[in-house]
Amino acid sequence: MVAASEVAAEALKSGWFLENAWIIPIIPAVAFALIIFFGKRMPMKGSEFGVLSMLASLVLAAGAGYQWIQRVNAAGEEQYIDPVIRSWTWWDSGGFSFTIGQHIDGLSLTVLVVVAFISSLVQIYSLEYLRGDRRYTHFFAALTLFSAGMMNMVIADNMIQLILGWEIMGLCSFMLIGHWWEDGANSRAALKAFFTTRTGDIGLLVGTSILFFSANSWTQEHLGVSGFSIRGLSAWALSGNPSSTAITMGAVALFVACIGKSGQFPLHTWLPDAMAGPTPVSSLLHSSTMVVAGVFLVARIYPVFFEGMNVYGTSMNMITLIGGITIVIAAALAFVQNDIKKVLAYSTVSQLGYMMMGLGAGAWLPAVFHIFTHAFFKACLFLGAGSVSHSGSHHSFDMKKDMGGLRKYMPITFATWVISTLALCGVFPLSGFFSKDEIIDNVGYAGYNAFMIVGLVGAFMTAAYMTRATYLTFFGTPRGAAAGEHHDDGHDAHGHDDDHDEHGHDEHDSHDAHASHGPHESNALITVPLIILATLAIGAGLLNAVPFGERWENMKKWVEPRGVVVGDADHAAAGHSKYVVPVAALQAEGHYDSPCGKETPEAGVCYAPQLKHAPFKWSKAALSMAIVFAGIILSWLVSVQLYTKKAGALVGLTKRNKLLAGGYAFLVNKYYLDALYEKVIVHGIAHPIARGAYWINQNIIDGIVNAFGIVTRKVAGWVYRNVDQRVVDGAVNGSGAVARGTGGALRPVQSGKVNQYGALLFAAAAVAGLVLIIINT
Amino acid sequence: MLSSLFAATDWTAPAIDYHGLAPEIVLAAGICVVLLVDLFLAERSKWLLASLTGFTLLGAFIPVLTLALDDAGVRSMFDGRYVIDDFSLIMKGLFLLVGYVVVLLSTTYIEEGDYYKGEYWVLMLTSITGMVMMTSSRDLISMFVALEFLSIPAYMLAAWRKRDLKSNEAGVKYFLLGVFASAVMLYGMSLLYGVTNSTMLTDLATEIAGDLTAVRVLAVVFLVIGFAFKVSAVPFHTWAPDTYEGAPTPVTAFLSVASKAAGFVALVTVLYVAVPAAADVWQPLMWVLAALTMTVGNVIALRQTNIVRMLAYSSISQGGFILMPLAVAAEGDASSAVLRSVVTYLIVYAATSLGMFAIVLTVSRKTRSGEISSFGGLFSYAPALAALTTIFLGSLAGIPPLGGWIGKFAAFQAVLDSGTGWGYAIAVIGAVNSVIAFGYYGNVMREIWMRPVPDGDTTPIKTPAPLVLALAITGVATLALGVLPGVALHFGDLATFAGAIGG
Amino acid sequence: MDQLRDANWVLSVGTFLPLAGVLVMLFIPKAEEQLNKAVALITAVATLGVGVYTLTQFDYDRAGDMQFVAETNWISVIKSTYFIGIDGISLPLYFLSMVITVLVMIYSWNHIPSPGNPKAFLILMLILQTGMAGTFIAQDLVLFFVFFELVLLPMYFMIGVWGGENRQYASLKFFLYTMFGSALMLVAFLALFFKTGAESFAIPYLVENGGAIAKNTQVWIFAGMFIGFAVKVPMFPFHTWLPDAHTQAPTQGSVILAAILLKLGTYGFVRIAIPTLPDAALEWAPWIGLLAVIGIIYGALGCLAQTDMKRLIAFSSVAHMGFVMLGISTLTSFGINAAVFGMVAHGLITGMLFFIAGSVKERYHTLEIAKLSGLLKQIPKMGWILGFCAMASLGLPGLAGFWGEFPAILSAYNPAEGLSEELYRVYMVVAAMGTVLAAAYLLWLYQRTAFGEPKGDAHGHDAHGHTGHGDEEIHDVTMAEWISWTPLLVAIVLFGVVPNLLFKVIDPAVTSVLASIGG
Amino acid sequence: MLINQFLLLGAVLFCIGVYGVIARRNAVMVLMSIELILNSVNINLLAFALRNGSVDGHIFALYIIAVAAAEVGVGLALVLLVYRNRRSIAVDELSEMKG
Repeated sequence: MVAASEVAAEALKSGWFLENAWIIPIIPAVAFALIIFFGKRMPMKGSEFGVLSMLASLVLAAGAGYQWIQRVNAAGEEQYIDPVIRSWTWWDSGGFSFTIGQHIDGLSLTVLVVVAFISSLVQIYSLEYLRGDRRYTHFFAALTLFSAGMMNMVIADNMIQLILGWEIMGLCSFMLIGHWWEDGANSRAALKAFFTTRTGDIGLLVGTSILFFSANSWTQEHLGVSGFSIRGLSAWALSGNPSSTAITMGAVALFVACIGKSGQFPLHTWLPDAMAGPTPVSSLLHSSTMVVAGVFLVARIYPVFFEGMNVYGTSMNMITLIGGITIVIAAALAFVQNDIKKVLAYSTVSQLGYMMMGLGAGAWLPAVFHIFTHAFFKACLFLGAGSVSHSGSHHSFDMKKDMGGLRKYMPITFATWVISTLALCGVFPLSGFFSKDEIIDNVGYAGYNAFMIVGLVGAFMTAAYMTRATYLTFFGTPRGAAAGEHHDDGHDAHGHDDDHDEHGHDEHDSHDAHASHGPHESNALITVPLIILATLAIGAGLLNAVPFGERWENMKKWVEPRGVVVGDADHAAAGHSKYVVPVAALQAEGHYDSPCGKETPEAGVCYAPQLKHAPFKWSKAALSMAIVFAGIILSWLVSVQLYTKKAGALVGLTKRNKLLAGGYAFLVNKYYLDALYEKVIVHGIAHPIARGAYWINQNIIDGIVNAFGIVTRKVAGWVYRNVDQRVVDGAVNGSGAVARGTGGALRPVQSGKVNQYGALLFAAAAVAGLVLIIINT
Repeated sequence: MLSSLFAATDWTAPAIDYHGLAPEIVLAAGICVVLLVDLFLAERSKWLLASLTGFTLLGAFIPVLTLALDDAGVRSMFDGRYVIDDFSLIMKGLFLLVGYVVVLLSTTYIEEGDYYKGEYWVLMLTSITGMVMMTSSRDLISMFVALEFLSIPAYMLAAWRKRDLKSNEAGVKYFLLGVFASAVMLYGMSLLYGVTNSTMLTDLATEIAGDLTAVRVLAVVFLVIGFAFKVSAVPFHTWAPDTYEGAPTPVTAFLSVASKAAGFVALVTVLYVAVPAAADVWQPLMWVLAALTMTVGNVIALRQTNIVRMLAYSSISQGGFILMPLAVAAEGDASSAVLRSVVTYLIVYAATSLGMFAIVLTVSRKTRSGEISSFGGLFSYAPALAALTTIFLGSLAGIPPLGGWIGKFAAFQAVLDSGTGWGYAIAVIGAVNSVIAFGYYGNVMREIWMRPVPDGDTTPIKTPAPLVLALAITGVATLALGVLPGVALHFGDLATFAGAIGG
Repeated sequence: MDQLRDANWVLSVGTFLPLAGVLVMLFIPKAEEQLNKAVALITAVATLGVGVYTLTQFDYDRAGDMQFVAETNWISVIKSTYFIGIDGISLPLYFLSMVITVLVMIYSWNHIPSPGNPKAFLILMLILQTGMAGTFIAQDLVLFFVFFELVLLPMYFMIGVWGGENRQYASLKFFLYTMFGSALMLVAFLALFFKTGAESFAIPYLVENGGAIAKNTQVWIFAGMFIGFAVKVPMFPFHTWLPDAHTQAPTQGSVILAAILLKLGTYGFVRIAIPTLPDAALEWAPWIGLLAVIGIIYGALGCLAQTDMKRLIAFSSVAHMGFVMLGISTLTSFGINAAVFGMVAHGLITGMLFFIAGSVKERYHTLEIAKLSGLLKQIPKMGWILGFCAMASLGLPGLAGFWGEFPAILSAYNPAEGLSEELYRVYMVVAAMGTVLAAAYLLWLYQRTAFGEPKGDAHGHDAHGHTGHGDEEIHDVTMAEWISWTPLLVAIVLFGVVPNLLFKVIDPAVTSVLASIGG
Repeated sequence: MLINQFLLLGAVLFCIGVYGVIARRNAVMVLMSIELILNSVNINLLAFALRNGSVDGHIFALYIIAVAAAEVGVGLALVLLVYRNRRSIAVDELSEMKG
């Protein structure tokens, strides 16, 4: 395959960064080792290794990205852009050979850049946020290894390697979420996160096996690669060779893994608990890396899902369904959270729902693009929340107890937060708009109308709950720690807080200092990343600004694999991409037909299905904008009335002062409004639904997840006690007892009496004689 | 018919091969010498007798060697009634060596006892002489005589501690049952003589070959039972535990090894030379006896608390393993393998079992107790003895690479060689038994290694020289036979009967 | 299978060198503890040296063939010869046994369990080493049997004398179980011997002629071997000796037991049972597979039910060996490769876990999970090592455990010709669930022991039982522990990252082993 | 000639002897019962010898008689020993050891 890439290099522009992208995950891996072995002795306790490795891989990733763009621009308009694949034999067994290598294309580079970028920022941020933590070094080690795992998964050229990265991430998430494991709650959360994702991984193992054995012979024959190879699987899926059951089973199995990893319904319950980890961890895991792994997997071997789930074929499939449900459920849950991080967590889940729904509906590019944009503003939000708790609310995350009115104290945090929030809500022209709106748009365009509605509802709810969170945090009157009080119930409410103080910090007192002289802005190490991220949250969308016309759709050009027939098999096997089928020029609706996906190519192979693209219409955009703003405004008013307005205070005043009668009346009316808002809208509609959803979530779904564990343990106990110890082991010991018993039973024969001995002797002789006589004569 | 009597008047002396009879002659001479010397020996110098006996046995071993070395082939006397072939030579050698080891075991024991010393050695020698004769006897009469020759002194040895009730009891039981059994056997012999008109085994073989009438069957059964008693096969074993427990320990060793071996020699001789044609009669009998013997011996042994009694039962079940292959002795080409396995087993069993008795003697010198629990913590104060004990027990349990395993291996191999369903069945029974057996062997090991010393008395054991020598011989033999099983198997392979099936 | 006879002294020396050490030690008085230890250690290291030499001289291009073959008369009467050789399957296990012995020796330097007496302890260990190494190189059934049994007594005493409270029961159980199996195994061997014409006990010969035996006969013979090996593995339902033995055995005993002894069974399947009786293997495979997956789930459940750390690890062995047996039961070279890899990986990882368990016990005087907590705070290094091993054990990719586990599952997707694919796919799914349970019990263990606040009372309270330990402070990993652990840890990572190191050696051998059943 | 009568006599004697061994408590009586069996054997042998006209039977019988004498000697000695130690010769009291 090394040869392959060289041939490809003739056909397409390539470069050092592209050819050697495999180094990218190596760097953090090495850094991890360095931190483990030398970290403690380094001046910065090993964190420098982490940060530097992240920056280094960021540079490499950026370089590779740049060269990729060169490669694409140099190539023909509808030519298929070969990914830069290099692979080396890793191990071979029983006639199968397994490779390890790189599969670099637009998708992997996009995610790669994002991961490297976010990781770098998060690590820088952590320098301040975790300063003095007792396991500072371990933290950075885990963080670095985590990024290594993610990057390895992203560049993986085959499923095994992908699983490798996938599992390493799982492990690191365990270590990171449980970072403050002195508190049982945290370690339990870590356990739950790992265990839930691991449960999903059954699907990963099974699905990989199914696909491997179904595809291997075909891929070996046509492409000369194993049935694990991403490229091979993609081509095989679209070749019309696979049996529908096999590929469907495979796709479903793999998707189960994605559900677990990407916190989709019903396996999403681990994600909010995972907020027990330090905030940087939350922002890294839940903005750009771990949770998008599932989405990435679907996008990575999209043809398998495309065929297996029969995208475009029906009005609903498993992916869209799960995605859609997740959007609404999670959004509803976000309403009733008081922990700011949990709000963000649920919001993440809901956004992941968008991505999944998009993928399920064939909106591949918007989904991937949403990964891209979402990473920035969600990371920014998490870090913002962290900044608030770090400097504003004395390590509390409770919006109702310890926040409010913080905009005055921490303007930068506030500004970045608001920007990101708007981006998340999808307000034009912030980045969120270009991705999210596209998803909704394409979903509808592909004929999944029901899910488009879901998407819009989701947009509304998103806007609403984010506004609520924003209001509670930054507006209104300061409460609790935000007001400078240092009350303990504020801590007890937050498990890791205490341990954090006890074991975590050498600077324990300095934090008390924070609290004593009240909230203040965080220092540069925290704010700079915020600013950078906020900037990107504004601008990132322009990379694929569909509304501004064709030439703005760079992402589509660079990232989306082109669904064209490539070469014929043997050439393809040589990695030599030949542009065979003349593809009709783009129609207005951005959709030209090609054999890929719809029906199977006569000669040659496809690496990607031909996807539809919804033409942009301002009308639709306006509609969704309206919905979003409606959500924001409504939620704002409700929040004001709920959390700030103290109408009662004015009543007494008007009693004394007649001059203010009009105002009184107005206020009374307003008061009616309050009643209206509160009684009808809030308590009548929103809360019951939301609380109901939450109740179900906690008691049913989460209950099931936990109950499963408990039941298993119970069953285990029973089996062990009764089956193992009684039956199986009992049988063994029993046989021994029987032997002894017989011994005891036989001993009376040995009575010690000569006569009886003689009798026995002769009787035996006589019997033997008789029997034998009868037998023989 | 009187004429036939008178016809025997012109009598010519039969040619006697004195080289062939040398071992017996040496032994006889030794007996007389010991008797005479005993008369003139002062009480304090009786120890001479022990060494005298020992030298007699070794002396008798020399002609066995010379006979083995010169390749005159099979020597036969009295027109085939007394034969010296490989089988008999090997067994003679075994008996003499076993006798020597037993002498070693007895020396100190006898010295320290306050009973007659001279008689002990005489009886011992006499009994061994009987065994040595047994190996060559190929005639009902000579077999009977040899049997009594080896038994009657044994009765007296068993009761030798004459003021000890247990010893008396042991003697009486052994005597009464022994005589009873041989009487039954004699009845069988008489019937055999009746139907075949000869007492020569080879003649019997040819005569019996015909159809099996009831009387012939009965005759064969009784005949076999007489020897089954000697090898203490269940259900003719009842005397063994009591006698073994009651008799002086060296005597027990002697009985459980030498006289048992003699019983097997007789049994094998009869089955192979005299009544091979009646295989349909004795194969099933052997099968049942073997199965019963292994199993019953094992399960009862599990319950024993007295080490000697435990060993008695264990030796019973070991006898079962020796019987096992005889159950298929006449199946096709198995007979040679069977004979080989029997001889092999007897050799390794002799070495191991004697060693175990030597251990018991040594330890009981300190503990003055026959309880298994008295072995507690042996490892902590006498590691060497503990290690040896472990070796012997392991060998009895048949764990490679200790001697015992090759015996069991050969037995299994012989049984499976027949390839019959019966063969497989008994093999599985044997396999299971070999596991059960470890139940009590392991129990002793546990006492030795893992239990505390009962009375906390950890003074080291003083082992007298003869016992040390005995332990050394048996220990080395056990290990060597295990690591180089070829040796034992080779002897087993040599041991073939002149003119018998598979011979 | 043609054979390379050059340098045929290597294996014999490597196998019997320990006995030379034993001889020397016999003449060293018991009191000279240091001297005894030194001699034992030197012997072990020398043996390892021979092992390394073997590694260097091994012709890896012909890993499928028997190498260093030596053959001389042994028991000519029963046509059994002293016939030894080594190929790609034996080599890793053979070498592993040597490594483990050395490491255990080092560990024993200052960890002789009560009631002390290092002389006897180490002598037993050396004898054990001979038995283990011999089993892996024996090419003659009788020889194999002898070595196979040779390990019994030393282990019996190791458990029984130096073990925990309930040691006597455990040791006897271990012994009787194994002996029962091997007795039937012996019968099966002999039957095989005669059914192939009573010509030779040499495995290659039997492999050639075993296939000719009538199928029903094969099935019965296989049954005998199956019991013999399955007890050793141990497979459900023959496993109940294992938890007791492991729990009661001293650390060194557990390590050797887990790392090597269990492998004797699986090795027997691969080396003897399957190639000599191909038809029977096909008949039995589904049942073996069934028992294997039952074992996987069952062992995992057993783990979840445990309150004792060591016992939990012991039960995990049942589950892991289930994966190995599943791989074997597919009868494909792919599956058996996975199985052999799994043997090695399990040896390294579980051995390591037992080391840790032993050291924890030594520090806290208890292995009650409920009483342990916050290891990471009191002894962070050991805590992290425990975490590392737990991760490796639950089959984390990039660590050795994964390559035994995942390929085994994979191979179950399409078993050899003549085996029901549907059935095996069910097995595959069940086994995959097993991996989750594995994660469950191991992380649960880790969370409860390593995380949280240390429970001072557990240690203090328990210390009253052990007077003199009461006021000692808990120290982290010691030098001896580092020395004896590092190689294992390195190997776990190494084989995890570069699995081909092993697969390259194993693969050809497995292929040639399966030649007889055309697998 | 009428060999069957001899054989019958032998068989009867044999049975009586066996009965005696099993039933009698007195050691001496047991001993005598055994002698009966031996004598039944002798009768058999002589009868057969006469029928077959061979001399082996007679010789065998002579040997048996001689050995029997020896046995009786030993037997009585043992009985005497027991009597001296426990003032009784009831064999069923000899059950120190059992099980």
